[in-house]
Amino acid sequence: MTSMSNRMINILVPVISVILGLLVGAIVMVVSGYDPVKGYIALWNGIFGDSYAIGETIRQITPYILAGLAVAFAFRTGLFNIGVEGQLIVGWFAAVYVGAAFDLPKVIHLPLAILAGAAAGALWAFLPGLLKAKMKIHEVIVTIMMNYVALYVVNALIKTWSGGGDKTERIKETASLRSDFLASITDYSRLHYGIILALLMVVLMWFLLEKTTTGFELKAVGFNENASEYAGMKIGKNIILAMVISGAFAGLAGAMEGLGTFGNMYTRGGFTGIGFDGIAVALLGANTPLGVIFGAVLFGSLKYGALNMPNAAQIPEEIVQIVIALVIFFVACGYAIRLLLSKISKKKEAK
Amino acid sequence: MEYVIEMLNIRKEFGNFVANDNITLQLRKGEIHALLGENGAGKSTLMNVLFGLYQPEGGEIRVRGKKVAITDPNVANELGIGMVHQHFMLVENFTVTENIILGNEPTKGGSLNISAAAKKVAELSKQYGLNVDPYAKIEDISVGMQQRVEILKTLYRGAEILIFDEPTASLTPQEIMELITIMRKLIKEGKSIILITHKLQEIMDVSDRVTVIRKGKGIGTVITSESSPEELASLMVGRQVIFKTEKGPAHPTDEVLAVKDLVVTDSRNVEKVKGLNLSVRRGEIVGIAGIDGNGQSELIEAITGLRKTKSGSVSINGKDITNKRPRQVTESGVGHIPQDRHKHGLVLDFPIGYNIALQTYYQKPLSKGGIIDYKAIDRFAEQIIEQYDVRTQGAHEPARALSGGNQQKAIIGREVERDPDLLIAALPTRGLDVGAIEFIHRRLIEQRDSGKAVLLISFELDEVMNVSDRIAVIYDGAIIDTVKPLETDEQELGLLMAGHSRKEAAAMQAEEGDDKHVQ
Amino acid sequence: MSFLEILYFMAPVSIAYAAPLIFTALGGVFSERSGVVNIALEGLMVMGAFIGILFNLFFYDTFGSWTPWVALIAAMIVSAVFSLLHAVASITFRADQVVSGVAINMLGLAVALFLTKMIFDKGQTDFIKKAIPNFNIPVLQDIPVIGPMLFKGVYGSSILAIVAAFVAWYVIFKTPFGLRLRSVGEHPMAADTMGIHVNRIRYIAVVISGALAGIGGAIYSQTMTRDFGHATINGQGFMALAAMIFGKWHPIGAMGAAIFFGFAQALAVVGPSIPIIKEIPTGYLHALPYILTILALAGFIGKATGPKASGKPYIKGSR
Amino acid sequence: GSGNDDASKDNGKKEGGGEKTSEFSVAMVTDVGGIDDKSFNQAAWKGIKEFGEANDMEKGDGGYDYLQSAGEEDYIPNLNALARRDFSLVFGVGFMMQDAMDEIASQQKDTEFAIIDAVVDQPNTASILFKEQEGSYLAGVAAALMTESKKVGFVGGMENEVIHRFESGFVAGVKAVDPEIDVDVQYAGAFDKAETGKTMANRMYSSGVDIIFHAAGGTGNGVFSEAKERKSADPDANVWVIGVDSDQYDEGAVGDTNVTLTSMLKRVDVAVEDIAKRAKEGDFPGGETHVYGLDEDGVDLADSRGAIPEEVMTKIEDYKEKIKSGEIEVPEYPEGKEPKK
Ligand SMILES: Nc1ncnc2c1ncn2[C@@H]1O[C@H](COP(=O)(O)OP(=O)(O)OP(=O)(O)O)[C@@H](O)[C@H]1O
Ligand SMILES: Nc1ncnc2c1ncn2[C@@H]1O[C@H](COP(=O)(O)OP(=O)(O)OP(=O)(O)O)[C@@H](O)[C@H]1O
Ligand SMILES: [Mg+2]
Ligand SMILES: [Mg+2]
Repeated sequence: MTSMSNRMINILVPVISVILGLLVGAIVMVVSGYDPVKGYIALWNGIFGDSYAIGETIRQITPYILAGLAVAFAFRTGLFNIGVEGQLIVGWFAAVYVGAAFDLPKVIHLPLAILAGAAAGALWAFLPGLLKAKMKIHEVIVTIMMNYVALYVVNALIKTWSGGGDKTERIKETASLRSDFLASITDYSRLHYGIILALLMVVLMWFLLEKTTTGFELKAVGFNENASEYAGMKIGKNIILAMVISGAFAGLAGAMEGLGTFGNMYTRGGFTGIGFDGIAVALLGANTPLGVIFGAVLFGSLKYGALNMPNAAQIPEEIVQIVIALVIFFVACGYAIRLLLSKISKKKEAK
Repeated sequence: MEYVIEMLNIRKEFGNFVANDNITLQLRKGEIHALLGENGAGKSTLMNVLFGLYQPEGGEIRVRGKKVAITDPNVANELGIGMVHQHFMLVENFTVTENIILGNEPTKGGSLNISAAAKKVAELSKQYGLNVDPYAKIEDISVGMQQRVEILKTLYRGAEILIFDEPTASLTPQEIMELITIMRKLIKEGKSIILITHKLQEIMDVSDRVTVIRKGKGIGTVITSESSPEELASLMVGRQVIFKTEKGPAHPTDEVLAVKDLVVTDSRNVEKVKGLNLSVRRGEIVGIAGIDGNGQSELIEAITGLRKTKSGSVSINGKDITNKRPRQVTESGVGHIPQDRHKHGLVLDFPIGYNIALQTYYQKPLSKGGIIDYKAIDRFAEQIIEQYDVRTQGAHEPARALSGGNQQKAIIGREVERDPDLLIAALPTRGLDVGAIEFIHRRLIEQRDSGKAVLLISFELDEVMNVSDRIAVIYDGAIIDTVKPLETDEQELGLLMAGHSRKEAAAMQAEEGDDKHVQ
Repeated sequence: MSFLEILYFMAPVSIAYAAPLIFTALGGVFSERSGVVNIALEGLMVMGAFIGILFNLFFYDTFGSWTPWVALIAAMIVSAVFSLLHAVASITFRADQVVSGVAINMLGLAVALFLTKMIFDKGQTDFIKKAIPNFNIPVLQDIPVIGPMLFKGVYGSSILAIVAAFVAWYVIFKTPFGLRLRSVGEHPMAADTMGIHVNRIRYIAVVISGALAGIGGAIYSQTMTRDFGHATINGQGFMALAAMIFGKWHPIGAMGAAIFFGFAQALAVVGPSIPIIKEIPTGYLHALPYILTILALAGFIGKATGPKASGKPYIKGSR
Repeated sequence: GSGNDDASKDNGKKEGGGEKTSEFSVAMVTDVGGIDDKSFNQAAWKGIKEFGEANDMEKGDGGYDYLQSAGEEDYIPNLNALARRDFSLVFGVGFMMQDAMDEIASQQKDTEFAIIDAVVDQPNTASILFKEQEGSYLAGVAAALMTESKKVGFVGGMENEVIHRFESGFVAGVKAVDPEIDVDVQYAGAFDKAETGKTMANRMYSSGVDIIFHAAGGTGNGVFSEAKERKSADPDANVWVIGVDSDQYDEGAVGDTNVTLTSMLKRVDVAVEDIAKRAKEGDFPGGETHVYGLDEDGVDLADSRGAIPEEVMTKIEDYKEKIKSGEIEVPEYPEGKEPKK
C-alpha cells in the first residue's frame, strides 16, 4: 500500500517539479511582458513540433546522456568528476582525427573512431584518478585544471594538424554516425545513430554497477574505503578505474559531436557546456542510469526546444535561460514536493 | 519519593517499525537506574527520545513533575538532562576543550577564551577524577578518554540528570572501575543517572533499580538488591541464560598461525609491536589479554594485511603471508572479526545482505565470471540472518539501521560461515547483550572443536578466562607470558597485564597489603 | 625583460589577478566548512560583477571617487540575498547541493544579462567612469626590490582581499561562531546535541559565501573589464573553487592558492621573454598556468580532504 | 503525428521550389558571440535593420529578423528555422558557420544565403570576405607615425585566419613607415579573457610600448582597462589603444580625456546592406565571393576626434590611395604564418 504510493510519489515528484518550474517561468514571462502561452507552445513545438524538431532534440539529448553517465558513474564511486568537459573535448578531437586521417571500411573505421574518442577521454581522466589514488590529491581541482588544458591543447593540435587553420578536416563517410535514412525520416535533421550507442552505454553502466563484481567493489569503495580494504578490495585500482570509465563515457560524448553532429572540429573560444550540464543531468537522475536518461531528456529538450522561443514567440534568449534554470532548480528541490505529497497521501491513508 | 524523570507509555516508530511500544521509565532523584534490554530492544531510541533527538509518536515526558515537550537537544540541556551517547558525539579534529565548550563558549573580547575554558575543564576533570588533557585532540586519545570527555560535556553544562548509553561497552576493566567510581561521585553530588549496560555484574554493583525492556515493550522495573543476574537475564531474554559457557578440554594439533619476531609501527610511525612471537594451533582458542594500546590493534592489522610490518614474519599453515594483501590473507584461510565494526566491519550504506557477502561476493556461488548473482546473495544473507539471529527487517535493510548488537552478529556470521582455519575475533562481544554473548562464545568454541584455530582479543578478563584454552598476555608490544585459565585468576592476570612478571605477581598477591586497584 | 623586471612585473599582477579569487574562495571556505558544497560561486560572482557595474554607473554622481567601494557593498548585499536561493534549496529543501549550484549559476548569468538588456538595451553595460584605483604606497615603495614588487601600483581591493583572508582565518578559528561553523561541517549531529542550530549556522555560512563572492565579482568587473557582459565572468568562480581546495579549505591557504594562480597566469604572459618558456609554442603556452597548478599539487601540496559532512543535508534522527 | 505531416508539406514545397512570399525579407543568424558583440554580429544586424527601415519592412516574418546561437550546434537549426520562415535572404555571420551554411544551403535550395568571413561554394550562397589587412595597414601607419617610443603592440584574441589578417596588415603598415619600429605581437588565446588582455597590455606598456592595436573582442576590454588605468593615474601618460571592428571611442573615455587613438572599422553593415539590396533587385551574387576592402568601403579608420593631427592624417590618406590604386599590395598572412596546405 505505502510502497505503491511511494512509487507513485517517485514518479510524480519530477513531473510536478518541472510543472512548477514552468509555472514560475511563466510568471517571469508575464512580468517582463511576454505571452507565456505563446512561449510554451513555441517550446513544445521546438521539441516535438515536427519530425525535424524531434530529430534534433534527440540529437541534442545524445551527448547529455553520455556526459550524465560520466558524472554519475564517478559519483557512484564517491568521485566528483567535474572534468567531463575536458574529457569530452579531447574525445571529440581524437574521434575526428581517426575519422579523418584513415581510410578504412565502415565496419572498422566507425568503431575505431568511436573507440578513439572513448580512449582519449579515459586517458584524460586517468591522470586525476592516478593523482587521487596515489597522492590523495582532490580530483575536483585537478579535473578543473585538465578542462582548460584540454581546451588549449586541442586548439593547438587543430592548428598544427590543419597547418595553421581553424578547423580539422571533415571525417570520412566511413566514420560518420549520420545516415541518409535518419535524415530522411526526420526531414534533414542531424539525428545520428549515436543515440543508440548512448542508450547502450546506459545499459552498460547499469550492468556494470548492478550486475558485476567490479560494480559491487566500486560502490563499496565509494561508501567506505576502510571496510572495502578490509574486504580485500584495491582502493587505488578502483578509484582509477572509476575515473577511467567515467572519462570514457565523456570521451564518447565528444565522439558523438565529432562523428555525428559536426563531422569535424573547430578551434574553440570556450567550453561546450555539455560537461557542466552533465553534472546536473547526473544528479537530477540521482546518479542512476535510468535517472540519467530522465535528466538528459529534460536538459536536451529544454535546451534545443528553447531555440524556438525567440524564433516563434519573440521571447528573448535571456528569459528562456531563466526559465530553464528555474526548471532545474525546482527539480533539484524535489524533496519539498516529496514532503508535500507524502503528507497528502498520509492524510488519505488516515481516512 | 519524587521522580526527576517520568517517561510514560512512550511510543516511537521508524516507518512502520515500532522501536518503542508503550515503555514507561521513572527515574528517582539520586538513584542510578539501569536500563536493560537485548540488542535492538529500543534502549538507545528511548533515551534519544528523552534527549530530544527523536520525537515520540505517543506518551508523555515529565521532568520534576512538570510535563515537557523535548523538541530539541537544547530543551534537554536546559532541563538539565545530559547524555553520553552509545556512539560518541565528538568532533574528531577538535580538541577536548573545543568539544566541551561547543555551544556555550566562554569569550574574551569576542574571541574564544580557550585558556579559561581549558582551566575550567581541568578543574571539573579533577573534581570528578577524570584526568583528561584539555588540549588533546579527540582523534589522538583512547576510547576511554573520549568517554570521559563525553561525561565532562554533560557536567560542564551542569546536567543534573545523566544518561549513559553503554558507557562500559568499549572500556577496559581498569577504565570501567574508574567510571564506576565516577558515577558514585556524581550521585554523591546529588545527580541522577540512567545507565544502559549489558553487563549484569555492573548493574548489580552500581544500580539501585532496573527497568527491563524486550523487543520494544516495557517488561517492568525491579529493585536491584531484590534481584539477581539470573533473574534479570531471563526477564530480558525471556528464557533461562547460561553464563559460564560449557566447554570440554582442548585437543590442539598442528600449528596454524605462527608469528615470529614481529615488529609493527602505528600510523605515527611509533613501534607498537616489538618483536612479538605467537603461535596458535588447530583445536585451541588463544586469548590475548592486555590493556588497550599495548599493540593488539597493530598486531591484528599486521596479520590480516591491513598494515605493513617492519620486520619479522607471519605464516598460516606454514605458508608465509607477511605483508600480503588482505585478500590473499583471507584466502589463505583467515577469518577476521574486526575491532571497529563501523570503520572496518561494515559498509553502513549497503544493505545488510551485501555486507554479509562482503568477503565472498566474488566467489562461487555468489558470482560467476565477474557477474554477481544477487538472488544467491539474498539466499545466503537470509540464511546467515536466520542462523545467527540477526534482528533486522530483512536482507535489504541498510546495515546502518541495525542496532549495534545485530550488526556484530551479522559480521560474525559472515566470517564464521567462510569456515577459516584461523578465526581472529577482536572484541567480538563488545556492546552485545548476554544472550548474544553466550551465542557468540558458543560459536567460537564450536570452531575450536571442529579443528580450527581461534585467536581471541579481548579487554574483558572474564571473557578471556571463560573462552580461551591458553591466555597470552600482551604488554608493551610483546607477549610477556602465557598462562592456562585454570592455573590463574583474574587478579594475577591483571598484574601480568600491568607488566609484572609471574614471580612478582605471586609475591604481590602473597603479601596481604592487597591493593584492590590495579595501577 | 631582465629577471628583476620580470619580478617587478609579475608580483603586482599576480596579486591583482588574485584579489577577486581570494574573496570568492573565502566564500567557498565558509560555505563548505559548514558542510554546504557551493559550486554556485560562479553565478554569485556574476551577480556581483553585474551589480558592481550597475551601481557604479548609476551612483557615480552621488558618491564620486568612493563609488567603486560603495559598489562593492551593493554587490555584496545583492549576492548575499541571491545566495539564499542556494541555502533554501540545499538546507531546507535538502536539494542536491551541486544541482542547486548549477541552477544558480545558470540563473545568475541569465538574470544579469536579462536586466542588462532591459536597462541598456544592448548586450553589455556602458563603461564605468570610476574603476577601482591602484596607487603607490609612499615610503614602502622605495624599499629596494620589495618596494617595486609589492608596493607599487597596488589596488585597494588587493589589500582588502588579503585583510579579508586574515579576518576569515580569525573568524573561523578564533571565534565561537567559527567553532560552531566547523563543528556543523564536521559532525552536525554532535553539534545538534550541543544545542547548535545546524541549519541556521549553514544558512548564515551560505549567505556569507554569497556576500564574499559578490565582492569578488564586483572587484573583477571594476578592475578588469569596467563593464558587464556575457563573458565578463567565465570560469573565475570555478577557479575560486579550485583555489579553496588547493588551499585545503583554509583561508590563508586559499589566498596563497589564488596568488599562485595569478602568478601562473602572469608567467604565461611574460613567457615569451623567459628562456625555457620561450620555447613553448603560443598555442600550448595558454595551457601553462593550469599545468603548473597540477604540477604544484602533485609536487608539494598533495593530500586534501574536505569537511566530513560536506554535501550532506542534516536530517535529524538519521543514523 | 500531425506535426510530421505539415513539416513534410512545408519541406515538399521547398524542394518543389513553389513560389515564395512575394515580399522580400531578410534575416541573420549570429555566431556564439551574440547579437551585440560590438563586432561583426552587431554590425551585421545594424546593416539589416537599416536596410529594413529604409525599405519600410517590419521586424519579424516577411520583414527582417535575427536568431542568436548559444552554441555551434545551434547554427544549423537556426539557419534552417529562418529558411523555413520563408526569409528570402539569410545571412550567416562568422567563419565558424561555414560548414553549417554549406549543409543548409544545399538543402534549402530556393532560399538565398550569404556568409560573412568565410567562403561557401553553393550556387544559392554569396560569400563575403573583408580585407582586414588593408584597414589594419592604415592602423599600423597611424601607430608608426604617432609612436614616440618607437614601440607598438598588437594583442590578438584567438589565432585564426581572420585575426591573422589584422596582425599582418598592422605589422606591414608599421614597417612601411619605419622598419626600425618594433611591433610586440601577442595572442591571448581567447576573445573573453579581459584579465589576460589587461596583463598583456600592462606588460607592453611597461616595456615602453605606447600604442596597442587590439583585435581581441572582450579580451580587448582588458587592454582598454589597462590604458585607462594608466591614464587616470597619470594624465600625461602616453598610452593609446587602437580599437577594432566598430568605433571604440566610448571605450577609451577617461574623465575628459580619451585613450582611443582611432579604430579599425570593419563595415560588415555596409556589406550586408549591399548584398541585401542586390538580392532585392534580383541580382543576388549567388556562388560568388565578394571581398570588401578599402576601395569598397568595407574597412576603414574611424574618426580619431583630433587624436591624430592633420598632417599625419594626410600621410595616412596617401597610403589609403596607394592601397586603393593597388600600388600597395597588403599581405594577407603574417610572416611565417602562411597556411601550410
Ligand atoms: N534511525 C533509525 N531508523 C530505522 N530503524 C532504527 C533507527 N534507529 C533504531 N532503529 C531500530 O530500532 C530498534 C532499536 O534500536 P536501538 O538502537 O534503540 O536498540 P538498542 O536497544 O540500543 O540496541 P543496542 O543494545 O544494540 O544498542 C532496532 O531494531 C533498530 O534497527
Ligand atoms: N538565518 C536563517 N534565515 C532563514 N531561514 C532560517 C535561518 N535559520 C534557520 N532557518 C530556517 O529555520 C529552520 C530551523 O532552523 P534551526 O536553526 O532551528 O535549524 P536546526 O535547529 O538545525 O533544525 P532543527 O530546528 O530541526 O533542529 C531551518 O531549517 C531553516 O529552514
Ligand atoms: Mg543502543
Ligand atoms: Mg536545532
